[in-house]
Amino acid sequence: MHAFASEIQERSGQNLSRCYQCKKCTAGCPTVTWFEWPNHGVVRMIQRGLRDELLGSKAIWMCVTCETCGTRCPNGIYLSPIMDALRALAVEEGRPVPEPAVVAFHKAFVGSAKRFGRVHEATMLAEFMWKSKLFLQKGFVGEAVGGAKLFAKGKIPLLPSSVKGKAEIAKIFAESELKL
Amino acid sequence: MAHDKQRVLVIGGGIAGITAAVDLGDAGHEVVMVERLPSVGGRMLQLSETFPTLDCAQCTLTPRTVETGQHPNIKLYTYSEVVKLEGGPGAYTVTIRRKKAYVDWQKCTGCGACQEKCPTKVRQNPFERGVGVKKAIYTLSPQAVPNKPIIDADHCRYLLHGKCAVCAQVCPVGAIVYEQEETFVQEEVAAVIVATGFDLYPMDALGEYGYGTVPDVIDGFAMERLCSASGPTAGRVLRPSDGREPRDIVVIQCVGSRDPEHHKAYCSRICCMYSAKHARLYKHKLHHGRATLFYMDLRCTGKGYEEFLQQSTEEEGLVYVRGRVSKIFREGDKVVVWGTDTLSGQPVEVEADLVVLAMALVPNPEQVELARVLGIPVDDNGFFREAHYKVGSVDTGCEGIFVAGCCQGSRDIADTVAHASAAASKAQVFLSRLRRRAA
Amino acid sequence: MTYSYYPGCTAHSTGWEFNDSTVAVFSTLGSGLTEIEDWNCCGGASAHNLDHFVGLGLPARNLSIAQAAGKDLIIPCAGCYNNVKKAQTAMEEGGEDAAKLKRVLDFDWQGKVAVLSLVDWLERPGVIDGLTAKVKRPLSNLKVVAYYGCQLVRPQRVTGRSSCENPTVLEEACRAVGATALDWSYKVDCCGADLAFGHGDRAEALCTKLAQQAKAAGADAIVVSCGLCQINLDMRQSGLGLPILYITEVLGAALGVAKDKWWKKHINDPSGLFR
Amino acid sequence: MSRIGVFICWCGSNIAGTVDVHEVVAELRKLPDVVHAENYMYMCSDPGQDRIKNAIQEKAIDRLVVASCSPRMHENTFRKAASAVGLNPYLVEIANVREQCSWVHQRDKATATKKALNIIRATMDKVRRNAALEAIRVPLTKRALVVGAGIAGISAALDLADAGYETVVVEREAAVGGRVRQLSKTFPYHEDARDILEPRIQALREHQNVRLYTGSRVTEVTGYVGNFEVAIATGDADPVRETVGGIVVATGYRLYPVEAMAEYGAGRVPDVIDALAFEGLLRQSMDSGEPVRRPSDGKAVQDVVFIQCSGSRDPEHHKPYCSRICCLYTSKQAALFQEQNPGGRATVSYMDIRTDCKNAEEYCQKNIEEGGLLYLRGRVSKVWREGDRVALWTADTLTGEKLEVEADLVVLAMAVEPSPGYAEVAALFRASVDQNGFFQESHIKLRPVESSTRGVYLAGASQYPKDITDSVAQALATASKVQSLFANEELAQDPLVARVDPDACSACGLCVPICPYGARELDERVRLSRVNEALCQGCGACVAVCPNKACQLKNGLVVQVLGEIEMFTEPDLAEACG
Repeated sequence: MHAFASEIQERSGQNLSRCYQCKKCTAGCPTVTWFEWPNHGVVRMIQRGLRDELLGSKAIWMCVTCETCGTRCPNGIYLSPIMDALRALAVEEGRPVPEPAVVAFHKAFVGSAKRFGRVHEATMLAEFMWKSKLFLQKGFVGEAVGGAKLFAKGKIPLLPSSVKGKAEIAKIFAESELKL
Repeated sequence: MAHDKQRVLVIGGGIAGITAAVDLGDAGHEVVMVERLPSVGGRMLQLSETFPTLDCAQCTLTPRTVETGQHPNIKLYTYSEVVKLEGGPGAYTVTIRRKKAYVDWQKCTGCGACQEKCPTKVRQNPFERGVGVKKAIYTLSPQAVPNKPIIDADHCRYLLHGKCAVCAQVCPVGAIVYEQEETFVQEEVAAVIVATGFDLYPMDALGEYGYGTVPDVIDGFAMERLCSASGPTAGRVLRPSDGREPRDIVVIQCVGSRDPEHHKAYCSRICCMYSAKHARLYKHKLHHGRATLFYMDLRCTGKGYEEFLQQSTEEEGLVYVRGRVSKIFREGDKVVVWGTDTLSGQPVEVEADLVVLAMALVPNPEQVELARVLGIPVDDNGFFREAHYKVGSVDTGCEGIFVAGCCQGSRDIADTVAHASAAASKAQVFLSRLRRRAA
Repeated sequence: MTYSYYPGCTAHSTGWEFNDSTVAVFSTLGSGLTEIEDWNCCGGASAHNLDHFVGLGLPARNLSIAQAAGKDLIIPCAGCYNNVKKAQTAMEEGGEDAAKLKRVLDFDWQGKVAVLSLVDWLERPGVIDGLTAKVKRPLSNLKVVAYYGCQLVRPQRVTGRSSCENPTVLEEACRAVGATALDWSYKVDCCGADLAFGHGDRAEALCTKLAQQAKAAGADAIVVSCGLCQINLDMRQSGLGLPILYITEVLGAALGVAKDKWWKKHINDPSGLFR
Repeated sequence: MSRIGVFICWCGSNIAGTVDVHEVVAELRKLPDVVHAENYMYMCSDPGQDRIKNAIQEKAIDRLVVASCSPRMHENTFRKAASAVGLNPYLVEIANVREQCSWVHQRDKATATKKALNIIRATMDKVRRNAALEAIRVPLTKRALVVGAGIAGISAALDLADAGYETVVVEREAAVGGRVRQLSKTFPYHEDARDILEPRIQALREHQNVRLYTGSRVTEVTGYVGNFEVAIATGDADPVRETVGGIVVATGYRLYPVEAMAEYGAGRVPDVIDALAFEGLLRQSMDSGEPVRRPSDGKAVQDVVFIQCSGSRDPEHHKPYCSRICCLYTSKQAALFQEQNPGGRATVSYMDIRTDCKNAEEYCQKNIEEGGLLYLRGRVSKVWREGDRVALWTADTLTGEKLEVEADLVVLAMAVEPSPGYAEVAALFRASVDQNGFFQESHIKLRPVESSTRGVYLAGASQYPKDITDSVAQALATASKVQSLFANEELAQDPLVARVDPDACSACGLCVPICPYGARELDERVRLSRVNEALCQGCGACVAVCPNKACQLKNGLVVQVLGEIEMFTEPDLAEACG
């Protein structure tokens, strides 16, 4: 087995070598249209050790962890932990990411959880918008209108609430590989 | 009910012929068995281990060959061929040509001295498939039934040049007969079972795979010989070119099969399984070796076969690539394989040390002539044509003549054994009809 | 029966009415909900995307708090539920993850409390019967399809459900309160909520398909049990005007405890369905 | 003192490569009652057997030990060789120094040699106490029982009847013909299944040697090979009792239920059906000359999708195995559909096309090329109802992209599984089944139709999924085995059975219920337990249960077993074996 395949197998706990390329994962994936390679192709590429291609891919950021693939896989392989492992590797290695907005959102979200212990939408979204430069992009207006509607309905409180056990939260982050 | 001894001719002493003969012999019928090689056992004699259990082939086969050799109802003509069949159903006269062994088998005790002392090593012996040597006087295996040697007239120094005669000198019973002539015998039989087996499509038909120029490209039987504990390398997988252990092997399936344009249109049915087996046996012997298999569809349809395949990829780490190989060539001391992975759509190039081609399975070349002698039909591919695809696969349309095993169509050992017993049943039914007709 | 309760970060923001209706329904049924102390964010979909351990560690802390509280834990939000269940599964499967969680959080999972989504809760014996008994306003004019999405049912190893393809308890609950629950084929398909930030158009494509199919099936609303699904479906359905209801809002309406404020939080106004 | 001869086989390098066979011989020669010890490359070969025969005659050997492979391989070979020169075959024992020694200790030759020597010494200890025994002869009933009257059962029964043997056929259904009755036309020549089946059913019904019980079940089987006593419930008040010498089990298969496929609608979508139901639609269409119509509303089908491997090759959720026949019949069904519904489109979802039997590859290719069938490599993830049609998600074979396809009808090529009730049938006939419920053959290669019980043979899909051709071949093979069996006037049975020491037996009766073969009974008159030697299989259950040590196995006496064990409790050997 290729070293990269072993690494992903180890990190994800999924036995990739069971895959016999039946493509049932691809057939059921809601977001595969936006992958460069279909789900079974991702497994194949891991088997073949195509590390750079995968860690720099959009595919790994387009998986929404819906678990449909794994649920139906005849060999019980779940792609979501595999995608998690690929994403984590890409972040750890500081790879340039083709989906900056998605990554920026995840970072803003987790950052908020790290700071307050709970997520505070207003500051989190502000950070996300800033970091993702989303407001410079087409479609921002639509997003902003949606956000504004929520705001108007009192769905986005202004003040964050935070937890007392921040030391424990900090310890969880300290023990991880994650750098925000 | 005491049977009148009704005799059946069984042509071919492979596992199909043996199975049919023992069934018939056990049922009280006399069997005349004709085998073109010096001993019985057929293709199974060449095999190392069998899928899906990886049992040693010789271990399961030898009790059967021994039983055949000792069966009171089975009369063996090995190193012989059927040349004529006269008469009709229920009363055939068969003429059997006994080829020149240059050894008087009546006198020979099978002591093996001649083989040991013979100075001529022959690499071209078809049994060893080019990866091992036999002497110019040889038996097929140490457990051969019957355990009698023959002289390879194409390579014997005495027969070619009139010098040597070492075998004649060392034989303690004076069994070597350089002047031996072929003989013809006739036997009366009531029914015939044809079980002449198969061969592999010749590799020299495949220019793009470089046969003849690349010594480390071998066929499936050569791989069997290399893996076999009783084979020429005592079970070590060594490259024919330089005797080194290969670090990377490539197994290519469907070579000559499923290729209606250039070769054979049909599927050879057994290659998917034996290729997986070859790669696994190789990995068992060389734990750090890499095995890559090129395939089109994985056809593992028998009992336990799918599981065997899954285990091969899951536990044994075989790498399967879906796609045909377009070219194989020698580069330095490597063999380069160019293929495509149709699943990722990318080209794949492997630098291999050894390449095994799973060649198409074909009828023996002699089969067409035998069909003419027996007056039974063959199909476009040279296999015997069955009377009915579904319910008459052992019938030929000629009363009293039945077919069994791979000479009718490609099948694995288990299916061959069942098919052979089926032919034996049909022969027995035919004989009992004859008895009733006579009564 | 009283339960521990994990409201999740959205309880006071985008999921305000989910939280409020959940609390109202439980109290009407005589089941107390005690919010567990000092709970933290479960990490959402983001934590496990970026780091395996953070993705397990954040929900594991909540699991630890719930265990100390000693009662079965209700988690209405499907995302939070799934994360906490994943942490539970990791603890139960043992191995490296469990060992590290044990060490970092100084906690040993003994499996003494159950982690329940509202779907799990409804499947408990007697719950639906309890609902039926307390119905004040049967919702005989309401026609809905139930939508489960991903996180309530998958993966099977985590949720422990016998059927991941055709859960039916939300429909049973709707029928128990007099509503018509229609069959459709999209109940466990994904709404793409994870794509909402960054690729709103893509999430919209998935949600619009769901809303269209719900309408085609003859539904006047989709019933959900997930804060993320609700807001995603409510915001991104290409103006089809299809209300997206929390199951607890439906139940609350039938039990006679609904508040107008619930409906006001929705983008596609559902109040007409309850007149 | 005995005169023991010991022969050590090299088995090529299998044994000699690990065990020092020369040292073993040298050690054995030191033992006082060993009159001959030698080694040879292959003892099972003709010259090897000749060496044994010569030594027996020359040295008056009266006990023989062959140290070689498992007794399952060549015990019979060496017993026959001994018997040929007048040595009682039950004075021959095999010491297994291959499977139990050389193969498992390849890295440690010294240990292997020591262990081989101990195995041989233990076997010698046993053979010293062996008695010369004669085979037990039992009479034979030359009538056969065939269970199941599908194409396999019919084929076996017709051959047996044609060979002149009375054959009892028991079929559970009211009609004979099995699954083939449900088929339309067959691959690869599109022959009508009726044309294959009807003449055979008629022959079966009219055959003077066949006794056919339909709507009936075998409810009880006692006895043993040559003389099975069978009770058949026919629906009449009293069961019919038959005595038969040999039995063919051909109980066939069923399709794994569509209800098990949750993601394919679990049977809730009326236009998602299994392959046998589709055969029925094809049959209707052929008989009426109308196109194939879908079940929900009778509309002529325009688009049909076939999903192969439904429930097969899915170790995680369903069946791990390949069902073998689906690739073949799906190609046929798609081709027949296009014949019946001109202009209709057929799509096949597959993983590997496994058309591996004779002419099947050519047939399938022809269907693809000439019929324009669309084969998509990829498993379908989900099937659901979309308006009045059926929709599904699959993947495209060439681009690897996901695809949503709509169809009027979806046909699931469901996995083949054993007929319901297989477990009861297995228990009745003492035939073991594998983990999937298929009957277990006694050797996967060389004994594919023999069950684990002598005299009970296996035919057709109850052993493993197979097409008509292979089912018939296997059925005829069982007929051959039964004919070989029936050629004997009486059956010889191993005499290695239990016996009772009358002085020790207290007639407590514990051995009666423990015996799995019903071979024990209490003779109340003389207050002794008896052994029915024809039934006893020498399993030793009675030996273990007997509180008085009155039950003993012939040539397997307690003292012999203990003697063998003692050899292995020597401290140095126990250590070596770790």
